Amino acid sequence: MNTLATRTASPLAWYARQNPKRELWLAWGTLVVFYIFFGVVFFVLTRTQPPPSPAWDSRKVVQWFQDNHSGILIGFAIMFVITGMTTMSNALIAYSMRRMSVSPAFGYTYLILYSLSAIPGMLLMCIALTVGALRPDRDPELITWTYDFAFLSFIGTMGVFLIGSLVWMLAILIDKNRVFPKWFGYLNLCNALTEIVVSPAWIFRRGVLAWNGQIAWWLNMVVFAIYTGVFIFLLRQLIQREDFGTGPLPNLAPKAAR
Amino acid sequence: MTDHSVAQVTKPGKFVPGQPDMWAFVLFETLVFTGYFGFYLFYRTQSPELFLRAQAQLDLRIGVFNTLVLLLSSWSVARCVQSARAGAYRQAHTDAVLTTLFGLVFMVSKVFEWFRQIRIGNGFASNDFFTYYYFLTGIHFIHLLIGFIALGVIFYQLRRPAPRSRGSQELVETCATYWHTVDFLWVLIFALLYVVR
Amino acid sequence: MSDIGESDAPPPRAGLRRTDGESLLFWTLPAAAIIWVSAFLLFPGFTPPLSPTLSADQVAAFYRDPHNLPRIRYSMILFNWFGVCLVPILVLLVMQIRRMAHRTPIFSYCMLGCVAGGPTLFLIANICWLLAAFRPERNPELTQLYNDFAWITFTSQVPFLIAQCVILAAAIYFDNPTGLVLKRWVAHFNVLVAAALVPAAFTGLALSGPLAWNGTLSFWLKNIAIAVWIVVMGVVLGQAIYRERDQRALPEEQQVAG
Amino acid sequence: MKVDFNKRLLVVWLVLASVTLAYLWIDHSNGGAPSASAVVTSSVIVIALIKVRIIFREFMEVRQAPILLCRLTDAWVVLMGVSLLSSYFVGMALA
Repeated sequence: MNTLATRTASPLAWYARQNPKRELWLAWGTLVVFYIFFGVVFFVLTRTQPPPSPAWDSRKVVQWFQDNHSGILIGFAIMFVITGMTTMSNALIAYSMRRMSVSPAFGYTYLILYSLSAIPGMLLMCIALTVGALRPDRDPELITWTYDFAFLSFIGTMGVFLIGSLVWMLAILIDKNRVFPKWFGYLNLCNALTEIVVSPAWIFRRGVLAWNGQIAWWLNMVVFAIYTGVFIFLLRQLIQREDFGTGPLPNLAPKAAR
Repeated sequence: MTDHSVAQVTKPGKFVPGQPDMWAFVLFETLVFTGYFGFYLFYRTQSPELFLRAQAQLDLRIGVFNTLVLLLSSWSVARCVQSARAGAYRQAHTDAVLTTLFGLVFMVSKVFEWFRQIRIGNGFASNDFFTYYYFLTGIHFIHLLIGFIALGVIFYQLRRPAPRSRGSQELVETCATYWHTVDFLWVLIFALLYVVR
Repeated sequence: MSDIGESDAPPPRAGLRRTDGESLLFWTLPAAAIIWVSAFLLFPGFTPPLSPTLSADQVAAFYRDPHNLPRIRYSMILFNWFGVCLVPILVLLVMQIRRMAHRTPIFSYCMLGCVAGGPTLFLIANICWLLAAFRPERNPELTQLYNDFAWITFTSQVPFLIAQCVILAAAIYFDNPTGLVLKRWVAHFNVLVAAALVPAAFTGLALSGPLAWNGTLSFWLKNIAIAVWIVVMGVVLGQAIYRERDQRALPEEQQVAG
Repeated sequence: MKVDFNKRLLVVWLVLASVTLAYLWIDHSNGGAPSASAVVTSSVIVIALIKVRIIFREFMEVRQAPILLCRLTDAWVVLMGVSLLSSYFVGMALA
């Protein structure tokens, strides 16, 4: 009781000094920084995105590992350091669902699904390619094995993202607090559908549906990039509009007048 | 965005059917499908013989039948919207039942066609044409299944007690808009898979 | 979990949280620690750590050695049973974060997101070691591949460990300084531990030297840091749990008296 | 009142259905062994897009919608047409 009293008496001044949204801004900033790192590591440093071809023979695969040797090892090491940042973005998105008029079950479902997602969605690939690049003198057959393992686990892991998007969509569509616009709910559905379109990557080694195919990768990447850009922007707006109440979120001040 | 449409409805004549948000989905998803179609047409021209030979194994009559059925379902859901708007909820309910039935007929005949093709020996990975065939019809099929959920929402809204809100009618229109999207995407898929040479 | 996480609760969430059994969960830690240490010492690959420069045949010989084989199997089975024992402890930390003076549940969500990640990644390494030992007569190249997977995963997979230190530190920094749930030095200590874990992520870059998976930085610094973290955080957590219990007992006595 | 709107929708459906049946005719007139034909392909695509536009305007009630939605859907029909035809003809040129 003693400490309780001290904790409630003096801190009024302390609270007044703090930006009440600083935790949210920290999470949002971490989210942005993570996606920047993600883009740099996967697209520039390791050259794993856009992905190399699944149709290559083991000689070409070994050549690819040689060409990108240090890029892979350094790039993924960076990912191993920063992957924990995803928890911030998942927490922020789960928080957005707690702000809605829906059951907390939605937020927790999303949180658990996306906590799971980092391992099959990214880390398995990083581990497998690191192992593949570790010993260039390994049997080419085995290097090809790590190559398949890496890209298929990365691109072919869909369930967590599919169900995660659908959970978020459902929460947005039935929410009465206007946390997100409804069209973003439908955009979640578009993203979920692209997760389905990826699945033939497990079957085809060439063509548009292979893991580097124009439909299974390029088109889906465009959709995913739009989706990610949109939700980063909307989360920012959410934080700006946040009033820490339980009712509908107020509009942004200048746009409120209609 | 949602109250935006309500504001516009008050002006007689001009209104966005359903949530404008659904229209954003329709336009975006149409773009994605345009991408699928573009790749299909491009790769078709790269090996025209193969595509023509494989395409000859499709039965155009089934395709036409499917199209007519889905157009019928679109017609009945459009009637449903207009009836609901006019307050004729019993009529609207009948139309929604009709839509569901037509949707089911389409679904069954689609599955029947898939089974027929598989029996002939044309699987997903058999050749490029059938890859596109199963991919496009399959992804459309998933849209159709989601469409049944949309129809469920329509039924739910039509069953609500008498003084129905504007929001209720808006949801009916939103779901109908989705259903029409399933329809017009099929119109394109049908033309591209069955008739294009 | 339902009501204490409400974002709308007044800032210092001193609470009506049920704490029964938290001390029981807490006392699983020393038991688990003893099992971990014994399993660690039992595994012949840790004392001393297996060198990454061994050839495939040497690695295969390590697993085929009749002295090593049972020790590998039994130690890894022990880890397979008890490797996840850190989960309740981390969840207790989540509970402490919930007590802090935050406006949002972001930090506790982040911590929850980390909880399963670390043990799951460790289990992947664990499975690879057990697989390598399952058929030691396998082609040495394959045994080496399993061995590489196990060691790379074990050594480089620090993302959630780093994240949980950084999140805990941030949560303490964002707490009300006049009534800290956990002391300020705990935050500094966690930042230090996080920094000590970073070099291990880069283990893929070198097969020998301090970065190699048997090197000073990647093996000794990392594992000592983890061990120190567990001991120190164990003490800190125990104190926090018992302090909270005492505070709680006080008002109840007053109520009875009144 | 009921008759009024239903008749229009029915006419629209009849138009769409007969255009669909026209495909059968196109298919037959092509006759014999199927062969690649740019004329058939482009006319099929154009007909399909006309059908899509009819669905937009009549079934989806864009006819009564604000001008912005009319323009948008029309733009989309044109966009689809341009993308489909250009991927077809670019493919032909490259083949």
